[in-house]
Amino acid sequence: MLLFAILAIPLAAGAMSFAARNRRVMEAINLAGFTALFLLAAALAAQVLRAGSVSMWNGFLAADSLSALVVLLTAFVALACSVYAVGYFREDERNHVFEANVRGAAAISSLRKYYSLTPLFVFAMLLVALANNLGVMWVAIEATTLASVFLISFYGRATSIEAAWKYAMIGGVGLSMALFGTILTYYSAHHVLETETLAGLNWSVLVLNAAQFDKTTMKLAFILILLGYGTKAGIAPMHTWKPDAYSEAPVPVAAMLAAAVLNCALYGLIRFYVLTTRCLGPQFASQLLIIFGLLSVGVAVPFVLVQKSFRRLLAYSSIDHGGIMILALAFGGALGALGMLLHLTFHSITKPLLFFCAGNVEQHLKTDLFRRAKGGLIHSMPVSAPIFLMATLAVTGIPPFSLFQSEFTILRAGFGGTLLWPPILLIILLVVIFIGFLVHIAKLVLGADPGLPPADSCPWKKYSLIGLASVVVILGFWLPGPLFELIRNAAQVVGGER
Amino acid sequence: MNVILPALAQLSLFLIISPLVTGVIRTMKARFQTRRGPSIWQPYLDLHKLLRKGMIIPDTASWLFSATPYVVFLTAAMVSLMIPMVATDAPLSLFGGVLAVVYLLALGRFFLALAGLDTGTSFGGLGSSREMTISAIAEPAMMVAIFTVAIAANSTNLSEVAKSAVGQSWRFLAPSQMLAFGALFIVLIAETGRIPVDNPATHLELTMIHEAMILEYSGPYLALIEWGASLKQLVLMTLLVNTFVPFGLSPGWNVSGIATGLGFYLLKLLIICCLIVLVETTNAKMRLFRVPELLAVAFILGALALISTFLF
Amino acid sequence: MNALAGYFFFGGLLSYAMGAIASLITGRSGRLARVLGCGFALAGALLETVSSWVALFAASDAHWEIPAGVPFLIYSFRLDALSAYFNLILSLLAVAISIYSFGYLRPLDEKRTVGVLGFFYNLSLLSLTAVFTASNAFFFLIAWEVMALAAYCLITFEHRQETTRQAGVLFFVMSHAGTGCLLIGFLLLNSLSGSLDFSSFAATSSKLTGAWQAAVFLLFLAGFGVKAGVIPLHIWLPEAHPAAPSNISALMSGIVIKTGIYGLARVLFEFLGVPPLWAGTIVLAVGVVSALLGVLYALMEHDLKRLLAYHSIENIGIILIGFGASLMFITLGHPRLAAIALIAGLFHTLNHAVFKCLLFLGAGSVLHGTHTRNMEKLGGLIRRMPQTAFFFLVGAIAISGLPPLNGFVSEWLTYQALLAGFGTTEKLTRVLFPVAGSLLALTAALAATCFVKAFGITFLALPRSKEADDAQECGFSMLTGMGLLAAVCVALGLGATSFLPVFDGITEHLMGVRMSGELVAAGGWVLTSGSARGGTVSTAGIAAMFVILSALPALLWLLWGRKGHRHIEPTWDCGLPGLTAENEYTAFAFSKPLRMIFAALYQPRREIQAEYEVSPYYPTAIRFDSEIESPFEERLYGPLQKKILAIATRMRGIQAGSIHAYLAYIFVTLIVLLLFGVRP
Amino acid sequence: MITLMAAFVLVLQIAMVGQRWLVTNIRVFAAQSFLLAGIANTIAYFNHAPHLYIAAFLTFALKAVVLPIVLERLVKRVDIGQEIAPIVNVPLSLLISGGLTTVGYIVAASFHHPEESASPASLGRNTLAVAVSLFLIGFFMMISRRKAIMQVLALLSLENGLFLAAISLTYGMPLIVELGIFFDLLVAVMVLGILVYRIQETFDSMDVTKLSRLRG
Repeated sequence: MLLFAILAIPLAAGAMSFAARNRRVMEAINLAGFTALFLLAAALAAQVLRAGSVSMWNGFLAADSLSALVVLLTAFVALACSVYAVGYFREDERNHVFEANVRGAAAISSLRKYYSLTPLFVFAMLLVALANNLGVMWVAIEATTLASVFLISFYGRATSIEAAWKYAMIGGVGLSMALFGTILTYYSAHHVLETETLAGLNWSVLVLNAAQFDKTTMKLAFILILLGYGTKAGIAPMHTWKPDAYSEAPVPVAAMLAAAVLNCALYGLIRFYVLTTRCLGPQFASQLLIIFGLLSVGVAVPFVLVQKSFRRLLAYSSIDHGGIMILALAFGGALGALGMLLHLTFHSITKPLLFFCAGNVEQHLKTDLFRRAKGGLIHSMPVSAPIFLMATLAVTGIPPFSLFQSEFTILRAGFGGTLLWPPILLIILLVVIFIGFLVHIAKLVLGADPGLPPADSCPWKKYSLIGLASVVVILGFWLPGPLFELIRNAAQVVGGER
Repeated sequence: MNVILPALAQLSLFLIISPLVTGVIRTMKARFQTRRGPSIWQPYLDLHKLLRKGMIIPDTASWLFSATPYVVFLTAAMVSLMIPMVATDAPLSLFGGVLAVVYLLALGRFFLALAGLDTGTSFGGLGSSREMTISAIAEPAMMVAIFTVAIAANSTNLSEVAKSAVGQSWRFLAPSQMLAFGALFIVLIAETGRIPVDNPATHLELTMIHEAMILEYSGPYLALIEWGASLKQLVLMTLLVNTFVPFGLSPGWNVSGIATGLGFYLLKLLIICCLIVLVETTNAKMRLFRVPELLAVAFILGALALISTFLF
Repeated sequence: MNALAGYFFFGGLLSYAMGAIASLITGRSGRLARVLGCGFALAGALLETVSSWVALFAASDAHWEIPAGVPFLIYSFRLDALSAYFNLILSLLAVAISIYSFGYLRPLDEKRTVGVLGFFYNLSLLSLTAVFTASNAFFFLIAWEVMALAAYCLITFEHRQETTRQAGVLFFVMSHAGTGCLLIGFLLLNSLSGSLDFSSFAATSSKLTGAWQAAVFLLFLAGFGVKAGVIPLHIWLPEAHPAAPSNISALMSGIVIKTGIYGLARVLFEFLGVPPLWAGTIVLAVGVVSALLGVLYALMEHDLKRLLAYHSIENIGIILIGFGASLMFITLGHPRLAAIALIAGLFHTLNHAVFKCLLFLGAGSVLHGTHTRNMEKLGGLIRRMPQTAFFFLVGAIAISGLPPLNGFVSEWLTYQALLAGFGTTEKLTRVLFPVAGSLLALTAALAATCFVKAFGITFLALPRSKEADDAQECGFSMLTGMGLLAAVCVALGLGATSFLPVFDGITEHLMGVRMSGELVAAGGWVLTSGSARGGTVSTAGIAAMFVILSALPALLWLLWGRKGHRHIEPTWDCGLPGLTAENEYTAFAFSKPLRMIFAALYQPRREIQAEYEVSPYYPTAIRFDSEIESPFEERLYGPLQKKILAIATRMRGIQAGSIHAYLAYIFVTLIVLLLFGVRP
Repeated sequence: MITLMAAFVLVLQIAMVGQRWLVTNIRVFAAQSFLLAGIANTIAYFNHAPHLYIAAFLTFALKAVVLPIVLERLVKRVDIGQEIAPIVNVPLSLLISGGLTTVGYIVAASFHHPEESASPASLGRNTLAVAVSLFLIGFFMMISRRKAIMQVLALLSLENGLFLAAISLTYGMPLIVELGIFFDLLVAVMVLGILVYRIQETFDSMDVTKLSRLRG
């Protein structure tokens, strides 16, 4: 029932705001919907902590602690974004952005597009986490792409259409690879299960007999899945759509792409990873993952060092974090899995903050290019600018912020393994990435007063920022016990112990 | 009690002999240059005259200007109690060995240089700049030489050094000792501001070093500084003679020992003076920027001395 | 005993924390924020002083473990002798700086930023304490980075100047690179010992051998070396320390760079097992090079604070000479000598902390009074700011290693250790010790030269600018802060012998010997080099002799000087009337001889432009400027940075905007992996 | 017979690579989809897999009828029947698709099983090879063609490959999944269609190589 409610709420919210006629109503609907959703997600997490796992419709929907975690994070991000979005789009409307771009279109229609598509988008993501059936999960992930294409082309600029096209095309190809992988998995299970019913693709069923699956097929399947869901997660070299999409989409959407969709894609990957390790042992998967992980972190480096737009900078940061999580998966072991999920959690809480700051700055400067900005934002933006710097440090893994803890855990797992060079290389790359970020953002935030008019007036934008920032700071010193419990259980799922 | 008497004795000896040495050197130099030159007692007369006169304090100077003469004089006097002169055990050897000697002299120099700057005249600045530079360059050479000695005696305590030297009188013929002696002699020349490094007799601005710093001094202050300078010179010479050729150092403070010790001591001083005069008269003053080369030579000698202790 | 130390320790931490929060909250009213920030810091510092003093002489280590609300993190503090010693240094300085800051920050009252400053000041004190007392690698790293973060924010406090921002970024970048090394090092140790606890590292140190030992040694040397500012990892230091507000510069130069020294002491002597001989040699060499180059570059500076910053590099070098010698002695099996060398290094750490802090505070007062750091614009301050001048002079004498102040004592111990080192081996390596000693002597002499310049040009003679002319003596609290440190300089100098027992705990823990008994002779009057025969010195005695001997000039007065009286007259200056500031020797001129002597190092470039109407011999205006090369920036880091950026720019071609290319990447990857997947 | 039809499908795919007329390409695609539906039917008939009939019908309805019509109307709408110059010229692309086919066979060759004789694998092996080649060639077409709409078409033919793989290996996926996939496909085509239209009206061209403003 809970599961159903979780899925139903966003759908309803979407439909309602599609029907709604004025902005305030839509805002209200979204806020209410996502607040309710977050509460339900928390309830689900609690229930999963108690009962171990929840399922309905004889296992069509099922939530173990891993899915519960992903649902919780998705709901959290969605909530944060919906709060921020209110202020963000009002600002846009004040600047007459919509009229400028979409010819003849009124602001309200653009807003309706956002407020009705976002819930669908969220719905799809939740379905990813809750679908027990790998096929359905694929369908859901494909749905996230479809729901978000128009959110990316939201502003209707030439560039945003370009971004949307690349997103759709690359995403489409990637997902068809994922589908191929799914088919092969089904096939390799087929001989074992001898069933043609839905259960043949139910993860909970598959994971039990993964050991007898056909090895070669499973190899191919995992390769295809890795490439497929890797594309969705933006793992190099399938990452190319990310900077474009992130820099063109409206900030709340970009934040959701970076913080929530990434989780869903990795979630899909994890499910198959577990099957693969059960079938082939950890060796095969981890050698692939190490390559792709290091590649992703490495590919981010030059673009972080030499970058002209801070929106794109953020995109590369999330490519780099995707890589880190992939590496964590590769390092394996209980510690690696735990590190990965900690990183997943902390990342999807910290990243939106960074995006919101970037959004405020962009709306303030009317550009996202470094060379157009004169620096010294701290004078005109006494709230956003310092938090921007703080979020940058947080996201580059500087203590006391929480991402350092997860990265440290991951590195410990890495040094626990047989190969020492990947973690060492990872450390070096991370240092360089930090340098790039610090140089760019410090130049933006600090400096003499360029004499811009004061910003940071809009309470929605301001307080969503402050609230999220305080969450980030608190996480650095205190991770709530139940949440850690949930993460630990989820890590056992990843580690294949549950 | 057994410290105070020797201390007084040695201090007074130093105070009395030091101007004499200056006088002797001047006179000898004159003779070498076939001039008659002043009498060897001239320095005493100078001091007497200066002490009697009143003095003029530049209005640009601060209290440092007045403090410096005391510091210079006192450091020199104190150092003179730390090195064996006529007897192997110096009265205050416990208060500081050769390192203390070097650093106390450095303290005096530090204040002198400050005083040079204090008056605000360009000569003062010029003098202190050059003085500090040259002494800085001289430092490593001096240290290497001293280390050679200290290592041979494995102690930095000068009395110990002297004792061990007395123990084996002919050690100064060892190559390491010879080299070290050479190094220290060059340093002595540089530190006491003698030709070819500096010319104590000149007030020709371009070549002045030590004199330039004290241009503004007059009367008793000047006397203190001059006396301090000659004390320092004597101290360094004593260091040289007593650590390398410790002949006649009396083992303890008894009258007979002191007498013979003093005799030997004066003899050795005379020889050193001759050496210095020889150098001064046979060389011309160097350009300032040639001096480092000379001191580099000294450093090399010292380093060789070290390595030779390793070889032989 | 430990409980007592604990109360004071956590009381101090709490006070720091409250100071941070309080000054952040009350940021709106500058005055309140300033008073609260400095007040809490002062209180905390006092508490910490007591606790570390108690812990220094405690029978057993005080050890507390507080579970943190974060996975794998335990706030585990261990107040063993070494930690307590460094914490003592920290809190000592913190007391002085906090008092000083009351007055120094007053001009900021109108601005709201003072609250931010107070926050980060207290935060850095907090993190520094944590760094010195953490006994768990994870916690240590967090404290380490928080400290760097706070330091960054403090350095960039006056971020309106471009140079300040760059300095801050440079600092943070270098520091983070260093942290990377530490991270690798600690994780290597962790994978060897299976735990992140320091005690387990120490326990398994014997297992650390061969390549691993070498790797760990080099990683930590680099990682901590960056923070300590050893050459060639020093480039951030002369930029960052002057950029910060002066009280912060004092903190940075006084104690923040000492965290590197602490780390080295911890790792080299506790976790590294028996180091190879080359390790000690490297440390010794690094020390000598840092000391010499540090002072040589200091000599060329005319910016008072930059000059002081370079001297920090020099003194770190002197400290490392002691450490290096100590390491070599351990390898050669002479624990007593090792202990002496270590004591020399640690004692110099304290001494440098004190007098460098004093000097920076003095520079701060000068800046406060004249609003310039350029020595060429200063002068004559000894009349306008007499107390400041006196305190600065004390600091200058101390840092020049002149008796009877504290700098002399630690340098003397270093010499003794080096001399004794000659006897420890028959190999040619033994020549290293005296050579190092002589270079140390050169360093010390050059340092004296440099401070003759620094003090003489800044404080003596005539003011060279209007700012200097109408300078004002600074307020009571600032003078108190400086006076306190000056007093400590004197006390540590004269009372060195009675301070030595402090090191017993440390040397016993690291080398298993207690040295204070052997280092002190003649009823506590005399400091020896381990044996009374080896060499002795008595700063107290020297001071006493000064007093006694001053009877001598008095005597002369009685004999001669009564008739003579003193007149104050215009300066004679070889008869040239009307001495003006233009006649004065400048800082630039003062260092000219050395610039020419070491031209090979400095590569001085000069250009002279003379404008004249009649003939070149009657110029109407002359423009002269000269600069020296900074080799590490120009030869090493600059090209490196250019190279990296060039490569990065070239690699950006990956993302050229063509969707076909993007699809092709995926396609190729797919084919390759498929073939890789089906290979038999 | 299935193998034969599969071979035809492959031939059609390669024909698509060779074909440069947009409208013809769409028709070829329709024919290909029609054949696929046929294959699905036969498999359903021989192996008594009733749910495959539905899949077959959907394929026919969607891919062979609806989508071609939609696409053709789109083409009419933005009237670009004219030549499209591929990035890789035709002979070379044919060569490459030949190579890709061999890759397909190599991949399929790895699917050995003890129950070699059993029907699914035996028809699996060959058709799987075709499926993989379809997939790869479709992918390659996306890379080699300039026109947005051709990329869409390529994507669809690539999906065809997947469908073939699914039915030949496992008699298709479970029904719900199958339905979901088709639904997604439909939506995808709609979305892409709209995007193509937007591209056309924003850039006054279908040439996606013009879409290269976002760099770095």
